Amino acid sequence: MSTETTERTPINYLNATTGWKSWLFTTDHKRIAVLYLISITVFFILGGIFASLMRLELTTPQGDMFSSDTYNKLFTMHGVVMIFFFLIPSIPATLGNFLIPMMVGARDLAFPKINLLSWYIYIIGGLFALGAILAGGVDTGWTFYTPYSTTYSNAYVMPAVVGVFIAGFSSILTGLNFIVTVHKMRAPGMTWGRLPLFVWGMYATSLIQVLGTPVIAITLALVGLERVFHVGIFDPAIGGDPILFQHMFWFYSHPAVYIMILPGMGVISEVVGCFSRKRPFGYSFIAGSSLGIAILGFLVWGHHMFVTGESMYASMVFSFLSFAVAVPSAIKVFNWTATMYKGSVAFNTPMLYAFGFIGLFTIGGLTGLMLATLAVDVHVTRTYFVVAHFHYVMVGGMVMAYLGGLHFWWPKITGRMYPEVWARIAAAITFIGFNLTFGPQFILGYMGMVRRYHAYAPEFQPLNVLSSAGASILAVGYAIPFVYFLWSLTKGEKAPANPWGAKGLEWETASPPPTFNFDHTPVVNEPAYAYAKDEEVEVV
Amino acid sequence: MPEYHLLPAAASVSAIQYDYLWWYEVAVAVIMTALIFAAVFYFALRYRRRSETEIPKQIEGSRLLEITWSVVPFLVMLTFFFWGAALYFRSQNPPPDAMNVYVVGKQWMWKVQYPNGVREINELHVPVGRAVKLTIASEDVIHSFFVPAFRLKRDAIPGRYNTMWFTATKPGRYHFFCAEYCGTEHSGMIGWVTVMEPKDFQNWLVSGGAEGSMASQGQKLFQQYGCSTCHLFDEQGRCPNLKGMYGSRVLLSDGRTVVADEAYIRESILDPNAKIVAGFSRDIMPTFQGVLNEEQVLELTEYIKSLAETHNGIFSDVQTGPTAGGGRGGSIANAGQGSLDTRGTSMTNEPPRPEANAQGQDATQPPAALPTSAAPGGKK
Amino acid sequence: MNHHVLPVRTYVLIWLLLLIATGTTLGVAYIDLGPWNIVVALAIAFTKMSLVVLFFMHVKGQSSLTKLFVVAGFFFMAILILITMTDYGTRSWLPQGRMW
Amino acid sequence: MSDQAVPIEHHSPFLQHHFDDLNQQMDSSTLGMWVFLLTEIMFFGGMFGAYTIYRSLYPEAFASTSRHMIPWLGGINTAVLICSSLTMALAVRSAQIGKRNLIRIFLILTMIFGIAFLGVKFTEYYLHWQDHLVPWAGFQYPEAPQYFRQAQILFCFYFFMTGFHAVHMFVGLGLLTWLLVKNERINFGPIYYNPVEITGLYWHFVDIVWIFLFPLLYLIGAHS
Repeated sequence: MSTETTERTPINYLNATTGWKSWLFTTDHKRIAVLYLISITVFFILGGIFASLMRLELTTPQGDMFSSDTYNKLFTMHGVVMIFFFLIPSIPATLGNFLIPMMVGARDLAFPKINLLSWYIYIIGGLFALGAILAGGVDTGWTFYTPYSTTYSNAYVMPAVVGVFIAGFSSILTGLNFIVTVHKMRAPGMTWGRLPLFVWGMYATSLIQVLGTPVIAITLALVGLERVFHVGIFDPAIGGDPILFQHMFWFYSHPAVYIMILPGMGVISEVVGCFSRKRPFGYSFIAGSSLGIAILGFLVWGHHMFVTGESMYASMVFSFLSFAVAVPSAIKVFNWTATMYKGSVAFNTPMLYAFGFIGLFTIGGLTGLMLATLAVDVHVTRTYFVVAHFHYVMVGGMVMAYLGGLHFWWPKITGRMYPEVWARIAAAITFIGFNLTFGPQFILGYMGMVRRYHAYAPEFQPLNVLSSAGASILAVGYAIPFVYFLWSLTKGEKAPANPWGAKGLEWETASPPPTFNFDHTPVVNEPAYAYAKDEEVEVV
Repeated sequence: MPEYHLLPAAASVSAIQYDYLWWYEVAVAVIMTALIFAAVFYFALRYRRRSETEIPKQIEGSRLLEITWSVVPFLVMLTFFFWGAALYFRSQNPPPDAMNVYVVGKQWMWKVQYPNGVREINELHVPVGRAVKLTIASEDVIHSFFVPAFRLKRDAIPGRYNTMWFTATKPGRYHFFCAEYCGTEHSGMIGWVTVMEPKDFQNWLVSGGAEGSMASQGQKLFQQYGCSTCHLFDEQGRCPNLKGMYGSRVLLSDGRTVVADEAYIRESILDPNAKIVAGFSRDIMPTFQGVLNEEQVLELTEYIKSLAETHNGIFSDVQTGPTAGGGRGGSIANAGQGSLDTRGTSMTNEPPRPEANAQGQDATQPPAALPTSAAPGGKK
Repeated sequence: MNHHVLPVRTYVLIWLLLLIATGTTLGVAYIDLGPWNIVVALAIAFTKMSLVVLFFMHVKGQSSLTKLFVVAGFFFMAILILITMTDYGTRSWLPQGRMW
Repeated sequence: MSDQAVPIEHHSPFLQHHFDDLNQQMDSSTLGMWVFLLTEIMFFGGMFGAYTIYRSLYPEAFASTSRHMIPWLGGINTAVLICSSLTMALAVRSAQIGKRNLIRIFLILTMIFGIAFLGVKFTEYYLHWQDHLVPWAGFQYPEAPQYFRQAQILFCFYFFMTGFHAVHMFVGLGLLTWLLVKNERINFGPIYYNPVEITGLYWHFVDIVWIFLFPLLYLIGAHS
């Protein structure tokens, strides 16, 4: 990093100490965030390669490129890597780690050593997952449904299950750290009502991580034990119920969707406010809806099981509650839109990603309503409709927000500006490529194309070719930022402390920040997002 | 080569009903998306930054607006909920005169059996205009029976029955798929539903080369396994009289009442002590868990059902009680067809029907090796 | 902050109560109360847990935040168990005609 | 809470650099442990939930396993754990008032009770193994063959739940050893005792888990 200019660069967290030990044994939340950033990028590329290979195979209806066994392993490892090793840690472990202490005005997270430990746990879990991949792969699907995963699969299920189990504790410890930090480490004057909306989103996320992850841990532990001992509580041969596994699995894995999306919503709240130069419309409703999503999100998992033979009365309850959880998400979308009303809207790259997020998340959310509708779900569940739906939320929503947030705080993290023109081009390419990739999959799903199919009926080919073509555009859209971010580390323009004119404590310290974030403990004496003086705020 | 349609054929009553709901939801979604996109574009352009120093007037928010855009979408969503739930409820509730077909999924084929004994693999023939009830089971992992043209799917879960019903409306051939990932050849676990005119269907069914109806196969098993020594028909034996039992309400020894449906019969075969009929003692009947495979249980079930019938004929399985087993799987208490024990048991003695082999999965599984040690104690 | 030190007497008293409750659990288990056996056993277990949480773990006298987290734990565990039970509890309900 | 600006205390050797004062540090570590216990509740909650469902499905099969449990051993173990909780609580109290010798005595007593518990537990495992009640090691159930299958589910629960509990006991013993060493180097006292306090929280939680496991696993069908 920019060590050649140490004479003129003030001491910051990047150049305060040098050598690999100063990174691998650091307890600085900012350096740990950078470690996470590098490792999740590796996993993102890995998962992306699996996805590209799948899209390549699906250009023809015959399974002619890979054997069906290889294809099954590809989609499983794509899912496992992307969900457990990219999406779950993405924003929390990088931007969250980097920003939360600064946003609340603290010198570090409450437990810096535990923070470092969680990175090592994540890496160990990741190594197990990589081991499973290198040994020959897993073919259970990321959902590890029993009895296939416990009894029938001949693949390397154990290392993958152990890897996910271990990585779960990294997620738990990160969430624990954030909760305690937000409760106990806020700077003087930083009341709950003055917290940035990103912190609210992260706090809600952390609650889910802490409450949900242990359940997937024990569930996967039980699967692992059943696989080792050839007998266990999900085994139909002794009266066990495979559906119970699904209940326990989705008790975590549905809220896990909100682990993935809530931080993204937090980023968008920051970005939209900054580039409209306005306090986000309905601050308290955006903040409250994050908590609402976190709690209601725990009540809806059964909507993944409408066709399994779950009791129809339970299904109706789950369907109803699923509609209820859509309300807080809708509130956020409306509030972001309303924030721009009478604002001062600038079209910087983070804002372009935010536009993309709002549009794609709206589509992802509305198709989610169709999946929550009992009768419609019966037809479209387990088809490409579902694939398209959750990619609109996860990739169209979460990855867009992640990239937007990365651009937004890149000057703060590295002290360098990214090239604006290239970044805008990349954002546009990503948006187009994304819609081309996943838009056709909605239609494919309604036509009846089942997911996880290695070969498919020929009538589905044209839309699959379109989708694969879109995927290659999307890959270009992701490759461009990768290149210019690396380029900007040395060649990028030096960033000022607050390049966007944004509000928030993280913008009041240098870019990059000093090791302990602030030279003096900040004292907060104005509301959040005070772009104008108090008396100029209009209450509608 | 197939024609390219952007929509699947709608070939059942429910498919048409579902499509109405679907298009309603699509319309709402398109309108909502258009509104959001329009607002974002309009605000972004209309209020674009004109000078680097401008500070717009700040707006705190509006409680009225927040309540409006929470409540109104929720009311719209309630219409989704009630409409969808009503259709779903109906799909779980087969009419009493539905024709029964049994579908068993195993890695990686669908085995279909009709009450008169006709069997096919990866093929399903049904008549137009008549309600058909599929009873779906699995011999190994979870599968899912999915017919896009009927807009229906239902999982095949090891250890229990699920049901699904439909009334086909248009003759033709439609794909069905396995929709739950089930292992290596998951994408090959597909087949065809052939919807036929009732007359053609009758001809097809009679010429199906059945080796005896399911019920008669079940009757043989009933003798072979010695069930008939205790379950007497004319006098009271050591075990309940099964004549007329199917579909009736049965009083249990613990005071509960259950409807004797397929799930109950299955449970009683595999786990006899689970629900003891009032007046009989436990531990008399051995379990047939691991002794009978999934199809044999179905045949016995069909036989016991036939004992309740009032008239004869191919489709005489009129249910006398309330719509038994409708829409729910067997309770998990009857879980138990041992996926471990029965792996490899299959219809190996059944050559696939010529037209049934279209999708390629031939039945080359190892021959059935029925473990008999799993029925400890008890006498038959 | 609580640097409040409880007297040894309190700890010993709680300890005695816990031992008595354990004996009661064991004794009651041998009396046939039908479905009430499990209810009584769990009621005693909850009482014991409350004693441990309130006194040994010092939640009595802690901030309401700690109490909130304790309650949240049991709340979400109850959600996990009870909502899953709604599936198992209603699987055998027969549909009765048309709903709407 | 940090509602007013607090000058950084540089004098306390126990204060970590990123905290403002010892109160904040203590509050944070206590809250952190409670949040961790929240995850532990959900971890065991998953198993308790699955247990509840199977028990409601197979009440008689579950009850039939009672004849193989040894309630008085379980009862003794419960009492042993309660005693260890008392000594742990007293160790925390000794730390609060800064009595190093008392801390040492009570920590050692706690560990002795903990080891005794594990000894009894593994004796029980050995007896079950001799009785062929381990589902993955030649399970036999001749007394009630009709429950041969479903009884295995209960024994799976029995070994998994008590096994995970025993793992937690081992972790607790490790923490106590660490405290014992720390106690010789550091003066625990009114100003700084949170390591003892949060280890105590953990130990009591493990005790609570057992308080539920005992009636749920040992006493299902004792009355019949």
